[in-house]
Amino acid sequence: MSYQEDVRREAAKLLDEKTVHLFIGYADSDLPLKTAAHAIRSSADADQLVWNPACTANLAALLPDLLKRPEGFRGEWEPPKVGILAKGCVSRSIVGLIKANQIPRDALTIVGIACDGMVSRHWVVDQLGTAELVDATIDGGKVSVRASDGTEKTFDLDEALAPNCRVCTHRAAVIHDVAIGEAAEMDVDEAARYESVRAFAEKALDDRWAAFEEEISRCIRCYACREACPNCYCNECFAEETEPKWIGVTTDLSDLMLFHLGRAFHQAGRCVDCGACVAACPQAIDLRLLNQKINHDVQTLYGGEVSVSLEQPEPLLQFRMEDDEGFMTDPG
Amino acid sequence: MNNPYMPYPVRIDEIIIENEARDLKTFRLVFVDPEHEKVFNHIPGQFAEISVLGKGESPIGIASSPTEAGSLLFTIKRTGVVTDELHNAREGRVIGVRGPLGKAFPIERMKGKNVVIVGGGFAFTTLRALIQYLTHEENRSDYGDITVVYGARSPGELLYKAELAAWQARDDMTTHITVDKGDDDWTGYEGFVPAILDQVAPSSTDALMVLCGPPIMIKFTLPVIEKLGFAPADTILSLEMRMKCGIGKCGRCNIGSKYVCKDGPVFTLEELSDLPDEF
Amino acid sequence: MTVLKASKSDLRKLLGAIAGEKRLIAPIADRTAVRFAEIADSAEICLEYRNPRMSARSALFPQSEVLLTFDGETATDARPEYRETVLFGVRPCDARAFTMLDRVFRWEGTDDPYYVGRREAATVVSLACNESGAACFCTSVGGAPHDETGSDVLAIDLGDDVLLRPVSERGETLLATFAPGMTEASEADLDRAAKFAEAAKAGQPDVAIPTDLEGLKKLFDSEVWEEFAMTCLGCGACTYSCPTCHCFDITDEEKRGVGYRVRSWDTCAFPLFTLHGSGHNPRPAKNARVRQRVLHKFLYCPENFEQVFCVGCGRCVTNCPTGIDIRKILGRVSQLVASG
Amino acid sequence: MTDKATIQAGWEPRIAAFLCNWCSYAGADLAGVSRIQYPPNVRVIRVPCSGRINPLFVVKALQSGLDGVLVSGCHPGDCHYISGNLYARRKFALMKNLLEYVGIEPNRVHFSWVSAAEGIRFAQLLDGVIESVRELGPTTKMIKKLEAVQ
Repeated sequence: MSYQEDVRREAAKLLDEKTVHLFIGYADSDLPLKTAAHAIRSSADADQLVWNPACTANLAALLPDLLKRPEGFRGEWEPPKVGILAKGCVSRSIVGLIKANQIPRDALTIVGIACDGMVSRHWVVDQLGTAELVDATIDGGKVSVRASDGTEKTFDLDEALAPNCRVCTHRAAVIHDVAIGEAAEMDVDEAARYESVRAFAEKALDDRWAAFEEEISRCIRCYACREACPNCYCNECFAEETEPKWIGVTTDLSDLMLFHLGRAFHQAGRCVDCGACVAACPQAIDLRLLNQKINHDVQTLYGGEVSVSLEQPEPLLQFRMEDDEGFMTDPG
Repeated sequence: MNNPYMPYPVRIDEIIIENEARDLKTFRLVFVDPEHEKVFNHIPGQFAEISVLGKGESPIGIASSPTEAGSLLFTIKRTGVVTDELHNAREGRVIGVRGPLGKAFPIERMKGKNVVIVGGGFAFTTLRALIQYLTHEENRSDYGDITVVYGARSPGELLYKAELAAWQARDDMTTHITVDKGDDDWTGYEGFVPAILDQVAPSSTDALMVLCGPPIMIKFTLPVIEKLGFAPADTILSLEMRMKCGIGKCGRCNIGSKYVCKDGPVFTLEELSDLPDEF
Repeated sequence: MTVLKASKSDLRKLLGAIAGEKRLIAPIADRTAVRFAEIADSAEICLEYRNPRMSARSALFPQSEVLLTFDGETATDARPEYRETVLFGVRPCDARAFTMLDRVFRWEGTDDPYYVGRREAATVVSLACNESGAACFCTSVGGAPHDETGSDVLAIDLGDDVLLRPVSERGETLLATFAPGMTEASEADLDRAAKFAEAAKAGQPDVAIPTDLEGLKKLFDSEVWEEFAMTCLGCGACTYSCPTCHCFDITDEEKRGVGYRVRSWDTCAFPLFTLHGSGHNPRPAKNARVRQRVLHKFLYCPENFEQVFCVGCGRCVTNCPTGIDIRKILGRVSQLVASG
Repeated sequence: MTDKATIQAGWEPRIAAFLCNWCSYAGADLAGVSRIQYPPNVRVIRVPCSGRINPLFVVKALQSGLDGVLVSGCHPGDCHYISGNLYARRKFALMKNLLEYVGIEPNRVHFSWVSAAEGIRFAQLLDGVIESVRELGPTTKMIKKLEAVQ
């Protein structure tokens, strides 16, 4: 991943040419294996931008707030010109947002970047047991980490990749104005892609329920999953509606499950498996458990891929007369 | 330990539809346990959390004066889950009241002074409590001239119509009522509150100003008040803010280092100018 | 007060004895994280751990807590008999945060009976930190890895042994009851502990904390908040994992007239937090909400309680999905305050 | 499975049926006026179109303690709004699969088509749905119990 200089150069160029007012990318944080989403307004700040396997956040989630008319704004709204660094998943989220009329294409300059996948910080932290991750370096396809108790460990980068990155099918941006780098060809067949779904579905019904309950019971209602997701742009989330009141605000397990099921349904045919919700969750809840099942069904039942082009309609906004009815009850 | 989160049970004794739009009703509430009334002891300007079990609580200004013993009045606009339920309620139903909460109008400081009370629309509720208190026979002699300027959008939207008439009939206070637009039967002022206040120009000498109304009215009335010579320290306002606990814990009504629920809702203009502009 | 010394297995025995008589809350290593839980068997307790993902505040101020129950028109106070509870293994930052929650929940003559009930039944045995984490900055906000504030007993890990230093009368009573005849710590042990305390400080950054409150006030309308709001997603990961955040919501849960009134954590990061019934929102934009979080902790609380409401645990830094770092915000804000 | 049901003597499944206004509701009506018997365990909720069904309706019904949910609309090609039911069909498939995937019994939730002329089909459908839910016994998962949280 030696594209960092290219990122800085492109960002500086766009800002200098005044093609964009601001450029959104990633900057270093002071924590190992973590970057910060970062916006710069001047080419002088371009060297703050970084590109490495810790650039996890889906930056597209920041776009609706930046580009939509602010509440109470009167007059002709002119959105700022925004440049954005887009790995494959981010570009697909941008496609989805444009198609849903949430952001205007012409306000955006998309700098596509070839991505080799991101490290799962949650996974690495897990490998250190109860000690804290205090230092990490990524070099030559290896992730070397040190824990607070002095333990040092080294992992293959491939092994430490986030589960969604391992089965990524679009490592390069599907839509871009500028492209950086060339993505390695990914050979992920459907079986490999949905292996986690198959494994979970193999469990007995009540074991699945118990596992679902256990996973969701850790939820603290911080809504980091929702806010980190570019698809969650509703002005009012069903979770916060009071008339009708779908769920309360407590940590009642049934309400937690309803929230996550409802959110998963809302993602149907729109989720690009960017993994942002999982990475954002402070409780490391495996939210892909739900999303990947729906993604699997969308792909196998209706075919095609979600948000890979501006032209193709999304799977749940179309139908075929001969769509599967095997799930339906026929009294005969 | 006393539990400030427990509401006192109160029975809805009477429901009065206040306006033509029928979205404002006044509820007369009677304590189920008379002992609770003895400890409730409010002062005009304070509010209470109206509790409807199963729906929640709403912070509402107390519209009755402590001089009106035996019941509490709350005038409530239909806006959300709790107030919907209240508007659908019938007389006789038992709900809850938690309070009194917040800082009241400075009735001690008003003693010996003239008081000008300016209100607009639905924000007139705690002003009603204040007027009833100041003009009560036991208190009237403690205060100087009392001038009231009250306005609403239309005659049908004026609150407390019977009392307005009674105040206008009194010779120990001056009451100016105005509407934005009158109807065929309207004989009073027509015009916005700031204009009428400017026109009737009550003296600021030895006087306190109390002002409550919608934000847009406040915005245009403040310059008039300044022109009339009321100092910011002598101008008293009441804030509205989203609240939950009402006792300075839950953080919702926090503005700067103040909490509207316990440091307000009544503030002087001088105090407000110290707060960040976040209300 | 006498500092005691116990082997780790004796410590476990002691905790087991406590769990037999009182409610014991201590860290356990879950499938995915270390978290505080009620302990039945002291063997479950995790004695070496990074600071848990979520702070210990939920032990005294649970995320959801029933205030009253109701049936029809009758409400009943839902306060239970608060059982004597020993809270073992909170880090000194979290213990110090309890003293801040105390200020809010026992403020100006109005006690919060639920918090106070739990608080008065609680004995805090904190576990000193011998190394700092990557996001730690307790020394910049008046704390320290071996700080005793808010603890009744401070436990210090010496490797095979643990020192138990009573800090309050309550702590002394606890040790006298459950650790009679335990060895006293030697001078050498205390020296070692002191060395650990110094060493732990070493890893920490020097975060600038704005102390000029008047200067900070002037930044209310500054564009600096926009800088940080730009990448804020508006979630509650920072505030919900914070040991000093204390804002809450009160709602009713009901089915056919029976149910309860419950309070649940809430956060100034959500736009709904301040949304009026009329539709007016005093903090409509993200920059106002980011500002509220920072100023509440670093301006309004110092004005009300003479201390910043941050203990430097670093959880908000670790948990922020977009890597917003309060230490950087404070640095930038301090700079602006200094430059007037 | 039937063990659970027999333990709860006298237990009868309660089922929410979301029926589209133009076909399935009319079909239920026809069953009624034709005096075709069907069990009284069902509460009918009329919706304009099966496309109106929000997945939350189904989950909320389960959360409220209903033992089963039936959603029925016009047969493909007959939708009063031309294609509401065809879009809905995709949602229903995903919904049904996800609920089963997380461990909800497959027979708790049913989707079907009933036309305005199919009174008999409606009664048969209900018989089958109720029987399949009865076999499962009372619902236990997903119910919001209002037990004090903490």
